Amino acid sequence: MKKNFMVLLAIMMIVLIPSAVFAADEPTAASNAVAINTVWTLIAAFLVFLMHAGFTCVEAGFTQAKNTVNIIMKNFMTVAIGVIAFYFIGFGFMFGDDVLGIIGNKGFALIGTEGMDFGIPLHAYWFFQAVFAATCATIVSGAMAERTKFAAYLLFTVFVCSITYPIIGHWIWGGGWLSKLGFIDFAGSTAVHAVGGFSALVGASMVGARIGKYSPSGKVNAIPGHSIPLGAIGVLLLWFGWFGFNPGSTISGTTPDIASIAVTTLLAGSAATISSMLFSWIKYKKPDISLTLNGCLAGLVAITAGCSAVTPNGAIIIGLLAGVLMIYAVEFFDKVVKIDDPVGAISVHGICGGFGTIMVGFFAKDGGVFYGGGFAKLGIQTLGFAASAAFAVIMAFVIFGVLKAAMGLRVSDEEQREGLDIGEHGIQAYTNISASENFVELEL
Amino acid sequence: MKKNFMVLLAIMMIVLIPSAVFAADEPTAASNAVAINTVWTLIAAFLVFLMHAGFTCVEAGFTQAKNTVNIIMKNFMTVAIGVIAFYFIGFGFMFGDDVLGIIGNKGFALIGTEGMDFGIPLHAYWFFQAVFAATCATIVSGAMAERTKFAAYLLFTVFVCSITYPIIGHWIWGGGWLSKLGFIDFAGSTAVHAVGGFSALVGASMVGARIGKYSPSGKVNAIPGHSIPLGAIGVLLLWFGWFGFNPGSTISGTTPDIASIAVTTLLAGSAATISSMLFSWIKYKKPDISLTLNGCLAGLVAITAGCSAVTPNGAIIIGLLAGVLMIYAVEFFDKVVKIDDPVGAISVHGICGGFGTIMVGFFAKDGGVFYGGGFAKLGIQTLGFAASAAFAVIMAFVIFGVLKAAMGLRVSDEEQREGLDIGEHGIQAYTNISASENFVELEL
Amino acid sequence: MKKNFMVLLAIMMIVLIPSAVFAADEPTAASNAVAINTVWTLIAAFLVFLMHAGFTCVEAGFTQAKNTVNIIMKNFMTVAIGVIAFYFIGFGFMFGDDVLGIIGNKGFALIGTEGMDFGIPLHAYWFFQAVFAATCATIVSGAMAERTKFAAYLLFTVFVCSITYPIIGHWIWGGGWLSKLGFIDFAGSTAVHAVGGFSALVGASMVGARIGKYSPSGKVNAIPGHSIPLGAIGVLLLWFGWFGFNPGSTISGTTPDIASIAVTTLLAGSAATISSMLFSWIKYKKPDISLTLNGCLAGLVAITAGCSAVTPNGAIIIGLLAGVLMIYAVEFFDKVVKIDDPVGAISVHGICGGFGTIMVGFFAKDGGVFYGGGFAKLGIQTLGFAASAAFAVIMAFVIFGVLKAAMGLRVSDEEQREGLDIGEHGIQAYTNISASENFVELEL
Amino acid sequence: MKKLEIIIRPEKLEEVKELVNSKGVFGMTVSMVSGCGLQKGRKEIYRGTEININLLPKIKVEMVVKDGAVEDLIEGIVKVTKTGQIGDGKIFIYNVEDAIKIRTGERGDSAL
Amino acid sequence: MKKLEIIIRPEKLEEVKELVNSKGVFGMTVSMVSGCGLQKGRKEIYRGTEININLLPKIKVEMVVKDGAVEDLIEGIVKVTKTGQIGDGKIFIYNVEDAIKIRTGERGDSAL
Amino acid sequence: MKKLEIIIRPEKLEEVKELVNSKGVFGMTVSMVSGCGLQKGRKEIYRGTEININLLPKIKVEMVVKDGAVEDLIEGIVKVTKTGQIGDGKIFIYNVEDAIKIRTGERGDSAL
Ligand SMILES: Nc1ncnc2c1ncn2[C@@H]1O[C@H](COP(=O)(O)OP(=O)(O)O)[C@@H](O)[C@H]1O
Ligand SMILES: Nc1ncnc2c1ncn2[C@@H]1O[C@H](COP(=O)(O)OP(=O)(O)O)[C@@H](O)[C@H]1O
Ligand SMILES: Nc1ncnc2c1ncn2[C@@H]1O[C@H](COP(=O)(O)OP(=O)(O)O)[C@@H](O)[C@H]1O
Repeated sequence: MKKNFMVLLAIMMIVLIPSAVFAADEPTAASNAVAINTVWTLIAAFLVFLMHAGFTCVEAGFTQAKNTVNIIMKNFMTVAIGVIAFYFIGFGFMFGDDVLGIIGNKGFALIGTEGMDFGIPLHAYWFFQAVFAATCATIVSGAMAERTKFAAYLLFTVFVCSITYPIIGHWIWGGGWLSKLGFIDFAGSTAVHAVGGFSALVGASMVGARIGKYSPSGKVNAIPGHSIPLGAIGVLLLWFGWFGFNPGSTISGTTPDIASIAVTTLLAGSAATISSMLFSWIKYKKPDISLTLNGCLAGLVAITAGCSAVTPNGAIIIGLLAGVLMIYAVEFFDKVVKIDDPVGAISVHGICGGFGTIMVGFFAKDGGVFYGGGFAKLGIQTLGFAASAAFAVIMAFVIFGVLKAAMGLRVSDEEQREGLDIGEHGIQAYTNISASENFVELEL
Repeated sequence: MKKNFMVLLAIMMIVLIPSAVFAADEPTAASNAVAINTVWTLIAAFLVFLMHAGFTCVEAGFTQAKNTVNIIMKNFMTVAIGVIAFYFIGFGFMFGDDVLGIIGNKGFALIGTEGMDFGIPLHAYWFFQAVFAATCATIVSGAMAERTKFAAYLLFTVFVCSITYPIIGHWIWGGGWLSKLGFIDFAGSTAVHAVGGFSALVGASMVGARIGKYSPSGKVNAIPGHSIPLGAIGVLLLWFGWFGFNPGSTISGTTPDIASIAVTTLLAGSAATISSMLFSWIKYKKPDISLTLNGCLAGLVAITAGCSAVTPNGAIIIGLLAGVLMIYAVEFFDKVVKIDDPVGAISVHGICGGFGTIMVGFFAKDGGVFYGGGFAKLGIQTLGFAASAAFAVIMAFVIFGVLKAAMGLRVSDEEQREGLDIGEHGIQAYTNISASENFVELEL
Repeated sequence: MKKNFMVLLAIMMIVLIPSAVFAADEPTAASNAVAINTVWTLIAAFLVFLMHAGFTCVEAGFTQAKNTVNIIMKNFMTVAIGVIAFYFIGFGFMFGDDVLGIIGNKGFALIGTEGMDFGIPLHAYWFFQAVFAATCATIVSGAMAERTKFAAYLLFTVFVCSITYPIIGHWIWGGGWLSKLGFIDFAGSTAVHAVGGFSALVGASMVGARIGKYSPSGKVNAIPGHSIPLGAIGVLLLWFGWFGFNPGSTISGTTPDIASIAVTTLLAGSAATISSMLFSWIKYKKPDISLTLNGCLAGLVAITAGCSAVTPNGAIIIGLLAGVLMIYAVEFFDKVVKIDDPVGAISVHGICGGFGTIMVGFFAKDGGVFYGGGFAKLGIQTLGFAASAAFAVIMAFVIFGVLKAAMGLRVSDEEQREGLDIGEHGIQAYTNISASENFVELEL
Repeated sequence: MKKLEIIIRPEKLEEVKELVNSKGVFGMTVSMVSGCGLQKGRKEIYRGTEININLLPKIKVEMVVKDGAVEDLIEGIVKVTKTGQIGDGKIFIYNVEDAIKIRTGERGDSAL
Repeated sequence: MKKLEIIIRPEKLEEVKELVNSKGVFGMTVSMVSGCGLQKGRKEIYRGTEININLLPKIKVEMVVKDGAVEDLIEGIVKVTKTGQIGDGKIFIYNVEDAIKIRTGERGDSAL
Repeated sequence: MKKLEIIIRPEKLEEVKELVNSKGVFGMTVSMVSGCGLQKGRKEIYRGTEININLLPKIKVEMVVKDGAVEDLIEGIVKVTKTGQIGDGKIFIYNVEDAIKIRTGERGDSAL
């Protein structure tokens, strides 16, 4: 990502040559450097792509068996739709020439991209950005799981990947007003996670809670996910993918930053895993696996903004705090505001995304409060997060509002009880018996 | 892959130095370029390796629980046997010195490889080719699932990886007659997928349909797979692996082609996912997850031949068409010719592999019909596909014919009803209860 | 890994420049070489990280459903705890300046690392080592599965990743006495696998067998794992990760060794898969999937020591032997010494780790018995393995002994019968029904 | 002693449990079953081919109670499980000759 | 009213369903069970150790029918489920004291 | 003929099987059920929210035997399945009007 001008300048200083000079004839040190950066960026992007498998597993594992086909379809279609929407529309808004600090204006369907220079071949840069874009939308699917109409969700995805995410992305990484202010969101605690999480907040509250989540008496009920192994595989795949998400956001393999970013990412995830496990153990008497898995993600989300700006020790502290904060956030949404979020997406991505962004103001080696940098950076970080979250909320409100009016967001109660797999897709996720000449299908 | 002479020449022009010059002393730009190419090729090969996990999940998910151990064993053994067969025999036939345009003659067990130059260390090249080879055989296991003898399948795998695939591979990538004609099959829509798919066609028809698939009255019955989540994880792993399969087939990380190939691969997969979902929605009233997952693979198979030759828009169109074509093909084989293919391998790999190969004749930026290149390329593409498919069909016919005569291809009806897991491996895939001092095994 | 001085010297000769010279200004051939090595090492480390997903799946799949949450938590926490323990303590012991050939003395929490030079940025080197460290501890969790207290296991992990593994690692790779002797353990058949496996041996015997494993009459009972697909996915992920584990241990992408190591790793795994399948087929009448999957791992463990020192043919032979040896070892521990090891970790990692280490003495192209090198190397290999295993056994004995006295290692019989998921974590891995307004939880 | 065998919609189980508790009946045994009756299932399409799903998921609740408790329970259960749509289920009543409480060896009504 | 409790091989369920439909009986409840009898299961080997699997998967079909329908049904069921190999299964017949159709509250024969 | 319906703890199944074999009874049908009784389940916490798990896993064993075999079996079963803790389970006894062995068509006692 272009991140901000400074990073961009740095990259350009390193590269010093137009990316077109890609080993046309004999390899040179310069062409090799471009090749290294390209290879690195692509491989990182492949890992980010695999995060979609991670999201799919997490969301399927943490919801009920009767809605598994539906949640898988949502995640799977998000990749496909997100990429195509970003190709035709999103990329241009995000990385086209800046208009008033707010939006980009070219590069739609990769047309008119001559003169765009990202230090690596345009297609490599585009590829990385495209797989990134879809992760933002997919966050929403988890929070709205088990009761949202499939068609409504798909349309929402089109808008997020075409408009919401690209505009905020432009502000932060595309040369827009936040990047000019020096806002630091290295790999997207705000741009991806908080935007996804706050969109999810709006979506989950507009679609309403699942039947049975809140008893008429106000009692809060738990609705356990159907497969912890699926959820755990998902978290491990996400963590793996995060090593593409964060270190890959350098768009450069020739900077030693890739190593220190990998280290902060690993440490923050580990620290958050430990703190959420211990905290759930103390608070609920037993170490809770579902909160521990969420805790890991919380730490990863939180370090994403500052992964290149903080020290390893800073990463550990941010991780430790995020793991605990997430548990409070889950309780808060579940029991106080009563917004039903089956997988904890709002807390993990929205709250910890914001938290991580603001923590950069404290922990940035360069300019953070704890390093004697005063409060300027902290202010900018807070502003950047607040503005992005607000915009995401407004956009989600408008998009879901229109969809609700036009087609409704919520499936019928009967469909919800029977499961969205039957209702929306006419098939179940698991088939237990099937034997004999005349095929037997038992609905057990 | 060597692909064809032109690509080979291009690589050699870039490298310009024997691969032995691999940073013996101080690194030079030339030695670094070789290192970059090697690193890229190996990592791509690792991703291709992971496709075997993808195939395993897809085929297990889309078949019945009682045959899960068997299908996993088939996929798993295919890797092991495929690699060893390719080591001792296949590689030599594929990449040894050309004999009459038809077959290679050396490099068996990596002996006599002095003088072979692939621009990167021989072992890196070999490794990439070896993991590729096994993917071809594994396609067959899906189409013949749930009724084929384990031993017969294993022997077939030995032959495919030693003979069928290497010979066709020689024609296309090893300097054989098709590569001399200028046939374009960049990463193997024909060499891997169509060869696998058409072998599967022969295998599935020779082994006969599963009991219960076709009622005596001619009614076609559906036999749903036992786990959609497993199938979906498999498709996502395959897509991930495809980013090694296609961009890695450059055998070079110093060419900007790796980026554009990644882009066409991503776009074609996405477009096909969307078109198959929409088409199944229209045709069957609900978006069908199993066809959508297959649709994604159909798009990926189709773009594999032309991934480096077409534009992003071309990739989208090829993907859109492949997604729809695959659904018609599945219906055709299922209901018209009545060849029982539990996972849709024939349609996805065979039909869409051929389709993608031929589409290069239309969409190749350089020489395609739609780019004013006339029909020459189209003719060569069609010929190349037809010849390869025909050879695969003949070979499969001979190998399966001999195996059928010698040992039989099909398990007994009783074993099929009970499940191949018990019959062939004496164990079930899932065990539900197990408790108590005296171990309890309930067969539920 | 530094491996031994010779490798270190070689790397330094190649690099010839302090790693700080990382493209500060314009890229040079030297800075590009460092970048290539860094990119390679990081990506390899990411693959090693994914092995934790592999271990999780294997161990969960091969144990009972009622203990699935527990085994997942153990594996997952091992990553987090292992990384943090290695950060604060382990790395310093392993790679700090050598003290008497036995232990390192600095680098704790990455403090005092100026002057340490590993040819690539310190953080990249550290990251690779940290994800490695956790794999050693995770081996133990499998062997002690289904009856060990969660808290006791976690504490053990802290010690292994802080003390046992780093000290042995120092001997072998950190400049300690074994590395001075010329002991070859390229990627850790001994340092990681045998250490893990022999610690597991002690742990499994101290915690005792699972209820029902051995009848009072002495009969040995089988307790099948609950999900073969999970186990198989795990093995494929592990194999994939091994391509980071072995070739990545070069810490260099500019050496052609990465290719030949990938080849030996692939061939040994394949050969062992085949030999264990065939041997189980002969011995037990049917090809056993669980032994075949273990067989693959056995071959990979065995080649890990010599992956860079043996020929492809040597790798095949080592793999073939390991696949068979493992089956005998499993029977030996299961039926003769009666140590209950649910996943076969002792045989796979302990026995085949030792076997592979010693085989280097026979098969090393340079100095092996079969290459006319006499018995010196063989002696050193045997000594190195024996000393490391002995130290691991002693440490495990002490640590588990203290833990047993202080808090007990084993859960109550009642908890074991009901399952550790309920007992330790208060939740089950799979939830089948959940429907209706008033949430329904059926314990089926 | 009588056994009530109650076939209900899965989502009604919780209400039955509450009702039964409120009536002072403590023991019951629950299982997952599939059933068909007037409710004839539905058609699904898998990869373009129709499947008739004619067995739908139901819950079977078995409860052995004293003779005198039967009528009151039936009334209560019908009340909470009735939706008026086909597929609501059935209650079947059987005679139980004897019951043994394994823990104590008690028999007859006192075993319940 | 009588209850037929029919234990069959899993692969025979579809045929039983068809038969029963053709006889004008509409309601039935099906569950997955495991059974043993003369059919003694099989030995398996897991990692070199023998396991006796002596419970094999069966399907239990429960059908409450009018007294008059019993004999005809039994005859039909035996015909479609018999293979002559051990493991074919059993039919047990119980008396049902009453039946209630939850949807309507009807009782007795008219509840079926 | 009588049917014994035996609800036990899952871990006791193996012992029941052995006992029953030793008594010369060969046929039985086993299913997984959930039950509650005096044993009231437990509380779990999922993501900070309490869940009442009040149905615990049990095994149901059904055995149709000759009238004369009943008492002896009951005694044996109680002996092997009793732990004295609540949750041990129950045995219910029903009358069976007839039995048919599908394989042979035999009826009555000789069908068992
Ligand atoms: N005669 C019967 N014998 C056994 N079970 C029956 C019988 N009739 C109905 N059932 C069970 O009751 C359930 C509901 O019956 P159904 O006829 O669909 O609804 P309703 O009783 O409301 O008309 C069925 O799914 C089946 O499990
Ligand atoms: N006495 C019995 N009580 C309950 N179930 C029985 C009894 N005898 C047999 N069964 C059930 O019938 C099934 C078939 O019985 P089996 O004796 O194996 O075959 P067959 O009746 O053909 O000789 C068993 O698996 C079991 O589920
Ligand atoms: N009245 C009953 N009707 C049906 N099943 C019952 C009844 N009472 C108990 N059960 C079954 O027996 C099991 C054990 O009963 P419980 O009361 O918990 O233990 P105990 O009988 O040892 O006091 C229950 O879980 C339930 O499945």
